[in-house]
Amino acid sequence: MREHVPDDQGMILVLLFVVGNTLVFGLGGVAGPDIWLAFLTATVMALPMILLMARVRSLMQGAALYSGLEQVFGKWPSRGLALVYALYAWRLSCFVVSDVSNFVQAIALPNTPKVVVASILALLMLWAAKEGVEVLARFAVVMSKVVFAVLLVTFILLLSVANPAEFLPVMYDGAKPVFLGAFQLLDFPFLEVVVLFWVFDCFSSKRSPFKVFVPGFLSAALILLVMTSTSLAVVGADRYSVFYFPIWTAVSRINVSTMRLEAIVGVTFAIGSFLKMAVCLLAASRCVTYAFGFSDYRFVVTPLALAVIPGSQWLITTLMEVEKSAIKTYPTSATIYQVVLPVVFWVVAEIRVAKARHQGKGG
Amino acid sequence: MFFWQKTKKNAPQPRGLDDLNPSLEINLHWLKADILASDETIVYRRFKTSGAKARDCVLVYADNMVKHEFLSQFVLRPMMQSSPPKHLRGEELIRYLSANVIESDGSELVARYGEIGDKIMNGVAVLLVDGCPLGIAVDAKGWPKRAVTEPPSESVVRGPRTGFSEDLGVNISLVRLKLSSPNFKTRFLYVGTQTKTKVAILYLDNVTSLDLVEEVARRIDAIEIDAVLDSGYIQEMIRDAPYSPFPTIGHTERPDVAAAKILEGRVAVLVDGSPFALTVPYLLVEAFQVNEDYYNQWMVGSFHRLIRYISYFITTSTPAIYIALISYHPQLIPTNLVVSISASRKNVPFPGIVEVILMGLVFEILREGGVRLPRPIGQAISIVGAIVLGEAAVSASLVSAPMIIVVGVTGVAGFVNPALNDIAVLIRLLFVFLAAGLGLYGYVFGTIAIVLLLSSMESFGVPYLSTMTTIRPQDIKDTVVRVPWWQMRLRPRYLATKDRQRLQRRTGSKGP
Amino acid sequence: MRRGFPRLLSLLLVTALLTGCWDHIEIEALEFAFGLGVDQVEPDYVVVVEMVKTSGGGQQAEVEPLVLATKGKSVSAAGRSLSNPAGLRAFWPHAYVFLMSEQVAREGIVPAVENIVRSRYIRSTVWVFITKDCTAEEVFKSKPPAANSVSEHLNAIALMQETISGFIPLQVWQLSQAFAAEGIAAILPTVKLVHEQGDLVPIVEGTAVFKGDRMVGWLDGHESDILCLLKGIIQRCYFVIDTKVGENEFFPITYELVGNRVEIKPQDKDGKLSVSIALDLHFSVEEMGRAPYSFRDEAFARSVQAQLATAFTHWIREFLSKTQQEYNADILGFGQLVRRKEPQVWRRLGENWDVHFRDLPVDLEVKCKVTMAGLSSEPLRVRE
Amino acid sequence: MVGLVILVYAAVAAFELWLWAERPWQKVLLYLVLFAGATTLAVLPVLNPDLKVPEPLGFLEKLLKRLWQKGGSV
Repeated sequence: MREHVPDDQGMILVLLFVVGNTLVFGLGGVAGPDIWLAFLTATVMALPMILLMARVRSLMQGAALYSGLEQVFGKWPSRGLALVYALYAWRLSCFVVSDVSNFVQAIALPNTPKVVVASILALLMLWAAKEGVEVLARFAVVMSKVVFAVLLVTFILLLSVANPAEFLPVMYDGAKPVFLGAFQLLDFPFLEVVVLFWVFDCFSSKRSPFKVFVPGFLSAALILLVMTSTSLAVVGADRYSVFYFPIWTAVSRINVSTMRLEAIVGVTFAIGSFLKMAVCLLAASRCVTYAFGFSDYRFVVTPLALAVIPGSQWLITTLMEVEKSAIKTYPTSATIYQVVLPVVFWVVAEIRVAKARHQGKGG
Repeated sequence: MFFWQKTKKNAPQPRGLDDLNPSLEINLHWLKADILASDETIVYRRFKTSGAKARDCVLVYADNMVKHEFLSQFVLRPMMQSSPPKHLRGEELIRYLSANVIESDGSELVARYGEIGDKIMNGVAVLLVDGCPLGIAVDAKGWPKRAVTEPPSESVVRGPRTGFSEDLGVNISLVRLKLSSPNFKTRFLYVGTQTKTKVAILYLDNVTSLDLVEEVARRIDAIEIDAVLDSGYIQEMIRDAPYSPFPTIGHTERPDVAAAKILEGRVAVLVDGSPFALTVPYLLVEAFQVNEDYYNQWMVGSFHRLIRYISYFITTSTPAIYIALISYHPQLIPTNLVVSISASRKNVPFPGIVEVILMGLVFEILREGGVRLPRPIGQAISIVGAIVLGEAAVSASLVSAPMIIVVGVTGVAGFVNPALNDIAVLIRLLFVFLAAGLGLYGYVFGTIAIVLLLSSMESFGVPYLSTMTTIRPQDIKDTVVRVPWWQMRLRPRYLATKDRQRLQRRTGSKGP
Repeated sequence: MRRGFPRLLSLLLVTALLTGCWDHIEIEALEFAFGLGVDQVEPDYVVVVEMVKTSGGGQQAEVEPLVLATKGKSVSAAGRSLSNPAGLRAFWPHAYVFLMSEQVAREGIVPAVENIVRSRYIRSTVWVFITKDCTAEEVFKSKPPAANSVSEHLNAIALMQETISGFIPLQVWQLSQAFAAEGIAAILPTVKLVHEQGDLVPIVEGTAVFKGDRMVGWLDGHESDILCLLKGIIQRCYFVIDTKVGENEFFPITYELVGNRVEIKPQDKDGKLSVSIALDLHFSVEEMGRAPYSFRDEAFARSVQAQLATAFTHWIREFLSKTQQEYNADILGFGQLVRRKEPQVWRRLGENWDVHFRDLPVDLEVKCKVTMAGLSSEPLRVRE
Repeated sequence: MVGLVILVYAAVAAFELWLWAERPWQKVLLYLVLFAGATTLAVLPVLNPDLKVPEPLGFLEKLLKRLWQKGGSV
């Protein structure tokens, strides 16, 4: 059964995936007032990788994921790759669940055990992943409208308390913080898009991977840039990196008469994160089943989702570690998953496809 | 799958398939003793033709199912006055009578007892003549019919006043009057092992995809049920996502609505005896659309539609959000309000959730009571119940005053969307429980679940949320708002697969 | 279709089983803390809390303030221990104000404020005040004439700063921002008690000046207005100035500030740093008393504007010398400005900004303009 | 506690297997293996709250750190 996601829905899926659980965290805090520069740099640096991913998908000539992979890479290498990425996607899914459960505990429900929130999330994402990518994409579009509306309103309100002078002086400490910030952003969330490579089953045309990944990624980067910079201008460059959730903090300073808006931001965060964790779970399930040679992935969703519950509690236990994982992360593994492996496979794919075409001509 | 399939009666009528006997007396005997036994509404009118060789005839019909004057005037009188040639016998005689004597426009020959039984039950009179192994079925249907009136469930301020009635033929003609084009097609199917109810599928063959029509026909054909008394039977038997509480098949009492849906590429299903037409596929947005949106000025229509969306949000979410706020996040309530809510809840013995469920239950009871009782009493009940109970409950400190407002707003907002009101109760309960357990985040998880459910649903191959899951401008012109007609050049792409042009480019008086 | 049902069922089941009510609270069991005060930090914290007691039920709700003071090892510990005598759970997110006594401010406010900045329960939009010549407890126990509680009273005043003038209201987050930023000193508004019809009533006037987290001095209401002016905060305050009209006649005329545009620029000329302040002030004439002049008279208008400029230049000079030489606290944020606009200079001077700030030359250019004169252009004339 | 966790996981697995329309042994095997993994993961942290997270790429990380430091940047 082929699952086909229309381009516009796919784009929104990519967008929400990137924006997803990023929204409340203080990204690129190292860059200080140069945070916008860090974002731009990170976007420019990530774009080739995104293009590369789209290119590999496009090389598959519109074939479905599994057959396309075998056609381009050969059977065993692609299965090995799938196994590696299964681990990555599953771990990412654990991280996101743990982000949300920690956030909810810190902000709203201090006495509720995190396992409870994690279990409910796991159950919901189990359902979502079983429904498949088509349903997830539809879900993304419906929810994106809520997310966009909230973001727009909070952005406008934040503008009224933002102080643009916070961005000065530009590059006071030189380019180093900018690059450090950019590297953080590359790792989380920009290049996590590699997970999405495994999620889309097939595309409608050769060009549609580009139409899905590139605009989706760019608009997500833009949204993050705008929201993060605005909240930095509200919170203050010197205080930005102090808070666990700077955007949330920034929004809590808006006073619209006596209405309190931060709850809505929390809600948006929960929705975006949910999508991200469901997508990761879906990717993990697809990778596992593909690695063992099954064409249907749905039957492994339940054990993987149930493994996420303890995983999310075990890999990251406290809010302080959430910050570490969000901001400092694991540079090595990230580099391997997000840069090295994709580049290697892109090269392989190009060579093999070129060879095949050559042979085709010769024969 | 459905238990009544197993109880299907497959014992055939003993005489049903037998041919008629040439002898009138034998025929009458079998009719009286077997096919139409124990039915005292059946009339056997004996008479003779005139002329030298008078033949014995019997006209059999069910009382009150036929037009009596019609039978007297166009069957009995010419038959009695006729004198068929002497040499005619049997089948020839019947053919002669049918061709030369009977003046009715609808008549056919019947040869079996079973057929006679079915015909008579449907208001057809059967003429039997001695010596002939055939009968003449004369269509003289005439039972009490309801006039074409304004439908009570979908009244409009602005718009046509006609509504469907119980007669299939009339209903089809009402739709045909709206869509008088040769592209308008109807197709008949018969459902019900007992009732053989006539079901019509209506569509436009230049707009609707034929796959859809086939799918509808296939699903209706697959129904094996003894009786179809209303289109509701069919609705439940052919729907997608049977475990989801959301409707996946639309119904309307109005020919204009049915015509509009057919024009968008949907298929309408009419069932004999039911004043409700079914339309498929049915999308969630349709629950928020009302025909008046299209008849009113577009800004007004859009505003009303917006109100409908907001009301639905209110009716499903207010109690849950209220519970979440007062039991988990009092910090999110404006200070003055939180102080006054706290004060008003001082002497109330129950926690918020008990209050919500209690009051919600009382509200539903009042509503149900109001609906089932005769109208004048019903109104009295609801008003007295609402005012007296509410007031008394607050002064007795059984519930807090804000809760009365919450329940009242919830209930009233529910009436705005009758199509989804029944489900709203379920969603509300789900949300309330989740909010009572996890506060606002519980409510959010509930919302995620509902949206997931909706995203996973399909109606006849079309995603249930179709217009909401796209960012293409053309497809969202008729969703939350209604843009002016001159803007809606194309039909929705997810339904109309063939001719998508709704508006010729240069037509429409004032395209911008 | 077989799969949808068990999924929905299990979802309902699990949520029903899992959602205990760990964080469930009943709103009627809460007592809303509206104000928090710290009177003493060493050796023990002395903490005052103003709460409101709600009662009534049914239709009419009643709200009464309740002030409790206690000692504790820390602000939060003391605050928590208050729930016991109160008999209800104190609920902090609706707090309006945070007060600190002068003693606390002189010793350094970080130990008192830290809890507020970190707290999940207290919002960062709480107003912060320093009490002058009285303790926080005395302030909370005073009787505001209109509001239900002192905290609401102070909140209302803080929100009306634009018209009341004489202070700059600050919220906790702004304070923490000022602490964190380089090259700017913190300020806080002050609360004092005045006698009004036999009752003590709290008013907000003046500003406490900080250096680091220690208070170094006061600014009175007038100086606070000047500070406001220079910070570019909109404040429609009145200035009554003895204005010279005609030959040698002086009349007190009341001017209302209706617009202030400030431009502060650091200038680095030949390694010598200076700051230029360009002020563009707009006034409306509110009251002229017996002054027999009309603003239609251009010469008069010009002279008034010139006099206004002189007066303001004088006041600002005084203000600057007070902050620079007397308190040596960069409350206008010249340092921050230098850092933002001239990062190279800041690299050189930032290390010991105190020293540089003390003698920082300031070029001042004040332009004043009378743009409105009420509804009548002529003074009130009395026929003799 | 451990027993309860195992019981719940086993019950879920059994319930889902019961729901399957057909049960080819390869699928069942993979399913059970994964489920066993999940259960282990759920049980281990309960038994030993201080369980360390394994870092299979830890050596690479150290190597990289050394390289970075030698390079002088970061």
